[in-house]
Amino acid sequence: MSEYIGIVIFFVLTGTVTGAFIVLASVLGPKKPSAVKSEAFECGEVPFSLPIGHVSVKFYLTAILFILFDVELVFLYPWAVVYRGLGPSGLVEMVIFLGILMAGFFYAWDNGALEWH
Amino acid sequence: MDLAQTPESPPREPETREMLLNVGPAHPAMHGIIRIVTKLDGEQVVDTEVEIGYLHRGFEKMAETVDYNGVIPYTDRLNYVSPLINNMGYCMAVEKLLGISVPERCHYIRVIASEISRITDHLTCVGASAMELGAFSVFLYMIKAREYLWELVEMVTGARLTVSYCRVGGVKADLPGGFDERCRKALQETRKVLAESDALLTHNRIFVDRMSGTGKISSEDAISYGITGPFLRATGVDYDVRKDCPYAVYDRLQFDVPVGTRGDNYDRYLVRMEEMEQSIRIVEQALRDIPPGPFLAHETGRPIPAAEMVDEGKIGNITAIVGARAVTDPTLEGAAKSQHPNIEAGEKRVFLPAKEDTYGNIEGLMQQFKLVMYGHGIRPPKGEVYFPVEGANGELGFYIVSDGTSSPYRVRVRPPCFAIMSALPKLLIGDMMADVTPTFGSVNMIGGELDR
Amino acid sequence: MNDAFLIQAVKDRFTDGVKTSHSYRGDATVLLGREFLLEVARTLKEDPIFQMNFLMDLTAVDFSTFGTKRSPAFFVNSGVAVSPSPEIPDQDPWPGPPGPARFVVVYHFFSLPLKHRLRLEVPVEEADAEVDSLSSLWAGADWLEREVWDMFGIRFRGHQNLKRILMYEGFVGHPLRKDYPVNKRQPLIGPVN
Amino acid sequence: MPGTMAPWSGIEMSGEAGFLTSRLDEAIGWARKFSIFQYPFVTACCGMEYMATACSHYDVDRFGAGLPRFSPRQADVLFVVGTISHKIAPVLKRIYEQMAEPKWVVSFGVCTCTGGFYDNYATVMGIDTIIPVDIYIPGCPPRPEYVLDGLLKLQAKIQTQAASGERPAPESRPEFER
Repeated sequence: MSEYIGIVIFFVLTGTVTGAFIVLASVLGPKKPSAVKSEAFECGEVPFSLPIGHVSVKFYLTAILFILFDVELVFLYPWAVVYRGLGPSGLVEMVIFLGILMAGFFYAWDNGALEWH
Repeated sequence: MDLAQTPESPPREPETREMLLNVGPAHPAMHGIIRIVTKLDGEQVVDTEVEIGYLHRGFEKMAETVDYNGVIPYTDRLNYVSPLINNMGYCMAVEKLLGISVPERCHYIRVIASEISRITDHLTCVGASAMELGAFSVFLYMIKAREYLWELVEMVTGARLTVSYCRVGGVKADLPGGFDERCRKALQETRKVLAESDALLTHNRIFVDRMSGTGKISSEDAISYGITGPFLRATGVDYDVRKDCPYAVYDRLQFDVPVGTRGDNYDRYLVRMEEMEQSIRIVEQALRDIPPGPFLAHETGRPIPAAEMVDEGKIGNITAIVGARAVTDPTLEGAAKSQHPNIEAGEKRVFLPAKEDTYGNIEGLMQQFKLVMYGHGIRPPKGEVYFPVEGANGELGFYIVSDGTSSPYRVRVRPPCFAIMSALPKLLIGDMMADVTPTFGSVNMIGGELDR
Repeated sequence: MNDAFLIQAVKDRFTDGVKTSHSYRGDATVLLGREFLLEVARTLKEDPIFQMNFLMDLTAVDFSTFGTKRSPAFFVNSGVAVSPSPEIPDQDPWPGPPGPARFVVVYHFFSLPLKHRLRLEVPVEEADAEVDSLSSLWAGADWLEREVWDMFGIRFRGHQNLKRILMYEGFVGHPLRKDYPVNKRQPLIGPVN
Repeated sequence: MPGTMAPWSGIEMSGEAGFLTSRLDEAIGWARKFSIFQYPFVTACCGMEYMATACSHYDVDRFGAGLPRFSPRQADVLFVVGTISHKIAPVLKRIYEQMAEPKWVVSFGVCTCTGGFYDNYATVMGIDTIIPVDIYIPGCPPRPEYVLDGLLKLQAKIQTQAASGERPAPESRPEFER
């Protein structure tokens, strides 16, 4: 239990500091809500239309690719921590793991998923 | 519901609506108040409509209410980043209307002032568009360089930005003492800053990727839109008013005109950086060839302070002031009679006399009265004239119609960045939303000159 | 090609179209009838003699109060009339404002290959202030014509979207006309001060 | 009253200043004063002088106001820089209304204070006809030193203001009473 004390203190500290800022800001800051103030800021003009409804599929594609490869990187961190203990077999497994994912990346790249047009 | 059995209607095309977006007057990433209504398909700009006029201050209407020298403060708020070029353009147009020409040294002073002003314009333009692409440090360096040049301009004209230094028929005052070596030192510093910025930007992966290939325009389109200046030269056409219709002493100075090839943002950036180098070269040549400054004319009569002479004259004590020569406070503007032969066109009905004459003798006083009183002033003959000058964004033309009275009848400014802005839809369509910022940065739109 | 040849070349082509011409202070100027404008502009652009590939500037001048404005040279309180200093004499005087028409639309052309400039002046009556649009020949004319419409109220036939460019939509009147007072304000918001 | 200096003198006022400012108000005023996020609403030539003030030579960052925020949501002070024409006036008013409380307005340059020498059909003669203004910086354009002086006066005004944002009544000036 004792080795987790560091993380607990860290979370407690961040929680109190951010909480303090939010509370102080909402308590001390004067509030004068108005109709215009709640509208979207579009360079000082009345916005034509709020972007509800369908959004171009290209955004979705890019977002999914990002999540995919971001999660892949997350697996590297724990591996890097215990890397010494795993010996050569750990390295081979990780290379295979990365190889499979890189194949997917090259397939996407080759298909032009990263290009915008 | 059985998923395998799809409804008979064909699979619906994923219907995406274009989004109308205001890249509006107060846009976080653009220095300049115009409103671009863009129709976006995702990130792609499909169609744009540009709306200007947010800084229309009625220059041409105000120019009709003041006299000829009164228009000069309005002209240096046209392209307020290079004010001296507007001053010179307007004054040369009126001088062409009057048919007078200024002495040699005054031409050199005007060339030096215009080129220093052109460097400050390019510094501000490249610095601000680099800042909008994230290169904040280049902006700080370039504004630091601009401060050196503004100190120089302040030393000559007295103001940093709204200088009103030129007069019809000459300039307000001669170059101050010690201007040469301070000017060389300032240009040396500017060269250092240009080298630094060049190292920071020219081969910077991000900067090159965002600038090259965006905002392209072909030279035929550019000519058809009437675009001139660095914008046109970046497309490969080497039209420069200083070379093709030389004025002042530009034909005696050696400088070359940088020309790009592809006509995109990166070429415009390179053309502007090279033009700054050429302007420094011009200023150094002009400093070398400028004719000598004020000479001490041989003055007769014992000097007495002008105020004392006036008082004596008022009480009729003529014997005290006969054969005397009025001397005025040297800090009085227009004093130093020795400067005048160099900076004025010698036409009595156009240029104010030296203060020693104004307070010293009746001819000077009458000349001052005839020029300063309301309704008198400079009265050029009836006529119309067009005089083009190479502004920082292109050909800056002044078309003046005079009806013989002391205030101009019509002053029309041909704004160089007006033509570039009319081509903006052609530059933006097809690019991505993120390319609007570098394209608009390299257009170098100046509100005062665009909307007048 | 200097001004005299330029004017002569234009005259040969359009003998009836050209009313008068002069080269005051070296600016070659041709006064043209309204109906010949599009034709002359097209030849100026395409004809190898002129090759005017730049439409540099397009503006208008309101000559309604030309020469009538008496500059006040007397002093109101003392009533002493001091005649203003005489005009600076002029060797080759200007042949006067173009025609009795109130407006004149002024075009400035420039040829890059041949390095010469020409100014076309087209007088336009106030009753039907309308001229052919050159936006089909030069793309730059589009915005320049919108500004002349905004400031002077001269319409351009054949222009795609002729609407105000400098002033806002709700503005009534054309500010650069001589009869529009300088500080007659029509604010969108805020008091009329 | 002892110890009270005019708010625009730039010298902090002590606690018992004639209107109720508690220790907390003073502390908040002090905190707000040195962390001004400014929204530069730049239109015309004063913008060049604003650039010079914000950059390294005359560095406005020494007074804590160095961070321009180009969105009204994150800004405290609206710097109106340059001529305001009738066409842009509604945009300025809308941006002012969209700014979060507590907010201040600085009118930078004579065109915003009174309209300058553009007294014609196109210019708003002074932006205080459309939005309330706290500090007027005259000059065409004002030299960077004037701008910094204006900023100091604004900081003095922020210091003496209560945390809730409402301002002390303007002190009476009998000589200006009509």
